[in-house]
Amino acid sequence: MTPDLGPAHAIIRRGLVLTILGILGVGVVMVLAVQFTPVEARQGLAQKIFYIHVPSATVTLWIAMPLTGLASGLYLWLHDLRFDRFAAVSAEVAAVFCLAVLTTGPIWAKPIWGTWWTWDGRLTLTLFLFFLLLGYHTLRAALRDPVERGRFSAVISIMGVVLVPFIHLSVYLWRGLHPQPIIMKPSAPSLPPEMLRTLLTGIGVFILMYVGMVTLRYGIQLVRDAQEAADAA
Amino acid sequence: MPLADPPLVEARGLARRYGAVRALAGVDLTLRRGEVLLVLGPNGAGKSTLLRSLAGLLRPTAGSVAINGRMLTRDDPDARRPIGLLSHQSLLYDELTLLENLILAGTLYDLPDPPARARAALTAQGLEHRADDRPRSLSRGMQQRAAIARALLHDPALLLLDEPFTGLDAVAGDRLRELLREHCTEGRGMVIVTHHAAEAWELATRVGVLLQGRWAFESPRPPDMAQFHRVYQELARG
Amino acid sequence: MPLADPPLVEARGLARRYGAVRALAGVDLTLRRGEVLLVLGPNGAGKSTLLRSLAGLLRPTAGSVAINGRMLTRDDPDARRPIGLLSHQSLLYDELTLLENLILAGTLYDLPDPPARARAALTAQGLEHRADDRPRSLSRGMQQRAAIARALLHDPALLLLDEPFTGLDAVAGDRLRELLREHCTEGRGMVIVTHHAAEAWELATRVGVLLQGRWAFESPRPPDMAQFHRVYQELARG
Amino acid sequence: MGRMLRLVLAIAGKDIRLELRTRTSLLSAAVFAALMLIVFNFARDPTAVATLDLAPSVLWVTVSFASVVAMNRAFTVERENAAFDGLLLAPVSRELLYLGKYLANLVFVLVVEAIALPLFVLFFNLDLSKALLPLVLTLLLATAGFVAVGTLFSAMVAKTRFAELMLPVLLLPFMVPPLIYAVKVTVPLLAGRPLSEVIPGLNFLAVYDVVFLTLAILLFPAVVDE
Amino acid sequence: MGRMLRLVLAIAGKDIRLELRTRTSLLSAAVFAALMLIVFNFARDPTAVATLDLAPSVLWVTVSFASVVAMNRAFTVERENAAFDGLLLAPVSRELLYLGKYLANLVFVLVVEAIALPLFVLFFNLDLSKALLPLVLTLLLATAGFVAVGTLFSAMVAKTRFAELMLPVLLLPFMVPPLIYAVKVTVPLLAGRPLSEVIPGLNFLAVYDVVFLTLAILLFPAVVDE
Ligand code: HEM
Ligand SMILES: Nc1ncnc2c1ncn2[C@@H]1O[C@H](COP(=O)(O)OP(=O)(O)OP(=O)(O)O)[C@@H](O)[C@H]1O
Ligand SMILES: Nc1ncnc2c1ncn2[C@@H]1O[C@H](COP(=O)(O)OP(=O)(O)OP(=O)(O)O)[C@@H](O)[C@H]1O
Ligand SMILES: [Mg+2]
Ligand SMILES: [Mg+2]
Repeated sequence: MTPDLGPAHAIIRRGLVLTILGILGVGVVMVLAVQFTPVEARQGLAQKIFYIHVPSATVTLWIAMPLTGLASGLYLWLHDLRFDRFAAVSAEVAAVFCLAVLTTGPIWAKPIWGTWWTWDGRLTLTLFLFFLLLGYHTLRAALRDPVERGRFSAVISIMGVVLVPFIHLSVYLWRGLHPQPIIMKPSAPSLPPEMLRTLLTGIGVFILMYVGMVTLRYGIQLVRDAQEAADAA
Repeated sequence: MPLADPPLVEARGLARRYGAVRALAGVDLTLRRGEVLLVLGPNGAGKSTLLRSLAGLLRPTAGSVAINGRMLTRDDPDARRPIGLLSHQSLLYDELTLLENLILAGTLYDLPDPPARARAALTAQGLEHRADDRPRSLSRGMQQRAAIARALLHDPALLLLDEPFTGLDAVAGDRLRELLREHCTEGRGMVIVTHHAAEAWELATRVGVLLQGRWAFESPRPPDMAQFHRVYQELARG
Repeated sequence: MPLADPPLVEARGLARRYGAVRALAGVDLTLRRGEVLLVLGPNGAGKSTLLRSLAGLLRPTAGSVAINGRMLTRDDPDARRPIGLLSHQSLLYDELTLLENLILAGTLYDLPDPPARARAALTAQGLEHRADDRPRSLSRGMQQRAAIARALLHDPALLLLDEPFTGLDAVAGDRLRELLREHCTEGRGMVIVTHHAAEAWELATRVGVLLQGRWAFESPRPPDMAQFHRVYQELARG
Repeated sequence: MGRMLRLVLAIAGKDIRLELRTRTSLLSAAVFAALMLIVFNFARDPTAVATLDLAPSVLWVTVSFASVVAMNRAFTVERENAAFDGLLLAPVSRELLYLGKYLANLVFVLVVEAIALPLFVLFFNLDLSKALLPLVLTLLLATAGFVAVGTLFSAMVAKTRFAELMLPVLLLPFMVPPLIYAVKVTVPLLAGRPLSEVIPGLNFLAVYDVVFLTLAILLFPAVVDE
Repeated sequence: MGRMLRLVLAIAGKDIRLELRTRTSLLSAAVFAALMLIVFNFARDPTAVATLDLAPSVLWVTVSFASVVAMNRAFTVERENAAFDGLLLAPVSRELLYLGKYLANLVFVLVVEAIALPLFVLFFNLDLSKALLPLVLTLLLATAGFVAVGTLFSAMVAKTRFAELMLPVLLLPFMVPPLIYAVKVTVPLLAGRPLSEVIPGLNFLAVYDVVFLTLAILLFPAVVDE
């Protein structure tokens, strides 16, 4: 019997729309950043990448990772494969965004620090968070048994979430080159209003993109799982 | 069923998939004290998978197992206590001597005076003179006997045996049958997986045939083994 | 003996000690083409040790082995070519698929078109649908069949089988018996170690009983198995 | 309570005995330490590099190597004859099981450190008169942390071969923070700076240990329950 | 001849495929290299230690680690299901068997080096414009040497567990000479000194390789034949 994939396809469509909106949004942010935001005094145009770098980083650390961890925890608790599926796709998107951070970062670093990369605490940890996410997916690909796959990847992603605070605090802990928090900090954001506005728009757009991509992948995964179940039966 | 006396094993709708392979596809099993179930089935039928699920070593994809009415799914150490499993592997550490292996097991099961119990178990298997050897340095049949000693050490109320007679010589085989007959008193139960019904026919009170992860036959022990064997051949070839 | 036709196996005074344990204590064996020797003996009698010595895997502490009149003691690759061994372990790499394992074996034996041979061997064991699985993920009986496929791959003139029927279900057992009957033509010879004489009685031309590393009985196959079995029981119980 | 302790010790003791039997990991760790020292000794141009600038790095590289080896060891010994199933079958709660394995790994790595430390003192002729205790404390705290995570992940190895593939990659991110701190603490210590400088570092390590040990204990059942 | 080559490649290919399946050793070697770099980075006080003074040591420590891992791997994969018996049974002369295993190990270690080298160039931002070829040559020669010895010894591991105990210790004395020379060659190379300075070192390495490879091939049968 072939299961009814109607709802799955609906989800895919919804996800697609949101993702496209998100991508358009990124364009808008760039325009905002270049046209309607004052050029930062010391860094000049190089600082414009800020409006991509920070949102992608913030969404990775404070939205994608926590949700992945939450879903994983729920899976371990309730053994419901839907949570596992969500965790998996969310982790995928997290990996993508983390990659965005790891590319925009160096692009920014080159003009400012004169080098693409240093083994600064935050940089190192972010890189390894990315590795961890890669490992997470390699493991999922390697394990054919759904139960086991769910358990192991849940454990890994939960451990990964615990890295987030370390990454955030790394700038205080190791005082490397990387600048300190602007928004995610106790005191009020230290940023001129226009810049803040553009930054917040950027963060909003990336959240939208996260929701879109997760929905999309979740729908696709639904279809795949349904097919796999069909073959097995 | 009255909670006063829950069955020894209560398994409902056990299913287990390995990727595309369905090792178990919905198996129910109720085993009461004093019962001995003999399980036959072709290679790959799911016999070992069934035993491992009953022992709580495998979390089934679907279904549940209760031992003495206690679920195995959550981590409940005492629910595992009555279980004794003899699997395809010996569960022995190759770098520890037989005695050390059994003493460790005894300690894990909180037995009084593990060394004494360990020696007794080895003697019962005619391995007392090999107590200080490593499993690796034993002949295959001796390894099987060591594994049996470990499985029986805490004399478990529920004994799960996966092809217990493999590698045993005639003498050891008879000795094991004897041991199992004594072991299987009122309060205890057994599941024996084998390819040769004759090996344990006398012990059995029930007989089941597993085919592609399902019961193809499950009943009290038929009077005539030869006839049952024909039936089984039918099923297996069918 | 005329050099024209040296016996398939010519072993003289084989002895092997492991520390204090004397696994083999002076065993002579001459096996001619077309002969099938059935070897019985209690656990630890030295059966596996004997087979491993005949295969040249174990250097005996004393004695010599010649296959087709060529000594195994020195490193003579071609002297090993006619040997096929099925040991207690499967000799398969757990990280390679069955097919890859057999193809490797085929290459090592310089077989023409290893992939084809490999697939044929798997089919002969009813494992064609598992060709791309790892040994680890097979049931025990299937692993045994894979090991058999590997041992028979280069259809060896001298086949050494250590408890070949362990773990096989009824169907696979019959299939193996059939296969061995075909295999054992004029030019070939076999040594089969088992604990159940019945499993291979029809195949045997000779029967031997090993006790504490010595022949306790060695003769052409007696007419009556039941009677031989009584004799064996006598010997084993000693 | 007494029972719990007995079980933990039984499990740990078994591991330690296994290691003493084969000694593989201990030796390879020791040999590796020796190799390091030799290489650095011949590569170092004494005029250019003061030993004191190398000591901390060399020490911590050895330690992290020892730990990785220990992790690999921890559950591969459980795989032969499926011995690990034996532990899982026993009426022992997963937490105690974890603690047993953890204890064994910890002891192992600490032993390696106990062997390595004197070597380094001699080789770099360091003066540890007042730095010794804090240094030992640092070793303890740092090791406790990543051994906790390592024990958790390496348990996957015992269950599926595939996980073995990932172990080092998975472990790395969690070794970095304590390692960085350990080094940052060791440097001033060996330079004979006042203890007050290293207190924050030690605090961080302690917090890290508590966080990840608790987390590992909580997640362990999910790893081993097939 | 063609046959011999085919057999050697079959054996080596099998090992390489196994390694690609699990990737354990490659990864742990790579991870270890990363760990080293991080530790040294955080421990190094840039004013005190010039990266150039560290590069050779770090490079060779990584290489020797990778080799030790490779050796351990080489024959432990042969132990499960007694697969090594399968090789010994086959009509393949021990020499070819050795060469097969040797080739596999060599490839493995060289791959690790191929991964590590660029990392080091970036990390220490070295200028290898003219030193590159001689450096690669050095790596080749040094590796060829101790892999030859290591393959021989690690074969014992496959047969008797006890040998595993001794492996690292046995290996050490044989790894030291090539390692020392390799380092002594690398230092001037990276310092951009004229090649003439390093020729003698390279010669030594070449001689060492020839001697020990021949020796290993001759002794291998004695090791594997029980
Ligand atoms: C080279 C690779 C880089 C990586 C991997 C990286 C990584 C990160 C991460 C993970 C965050 C999020 C921190 C948090 O939300 O707690 C972040 C934020 C930030 N990054 Fe980077 N970064 C890199 C380079 C740079 C460079 C070159 C600059 C500018 C000089 C920069 C400026 C910032 C700023 C201003 C923030 C926002 C701080 C906050 O609000 O928390 N980053 N970066
Ligand atoms: N770890 C595993 N990974 C993948 N597949 C597995 C695994 N274990 C078992 N299987 C598959 O599950 C099926 C049932 O295996 P199981 O061992 O239960 O059979 P069995 O009845 O015990 O056979 P045998 O009589 O040969 O022991 C087989 O097809 C086997 O290939
Ligand atoms: N590697 C070894 N190290 C030490 N002792 C060994 C080793 N292999 C075998 N032995 C000993 O040699 C004796 C003979 O062993 P062998 O395996 O030949 O017996 P067997 O006849 O095959 O027994 P079984 O029927 O149980 O297979 C046994 O006492 C065994 O303990
Ligand atoms: Mg089975
Ligand atoms: Mg045997």
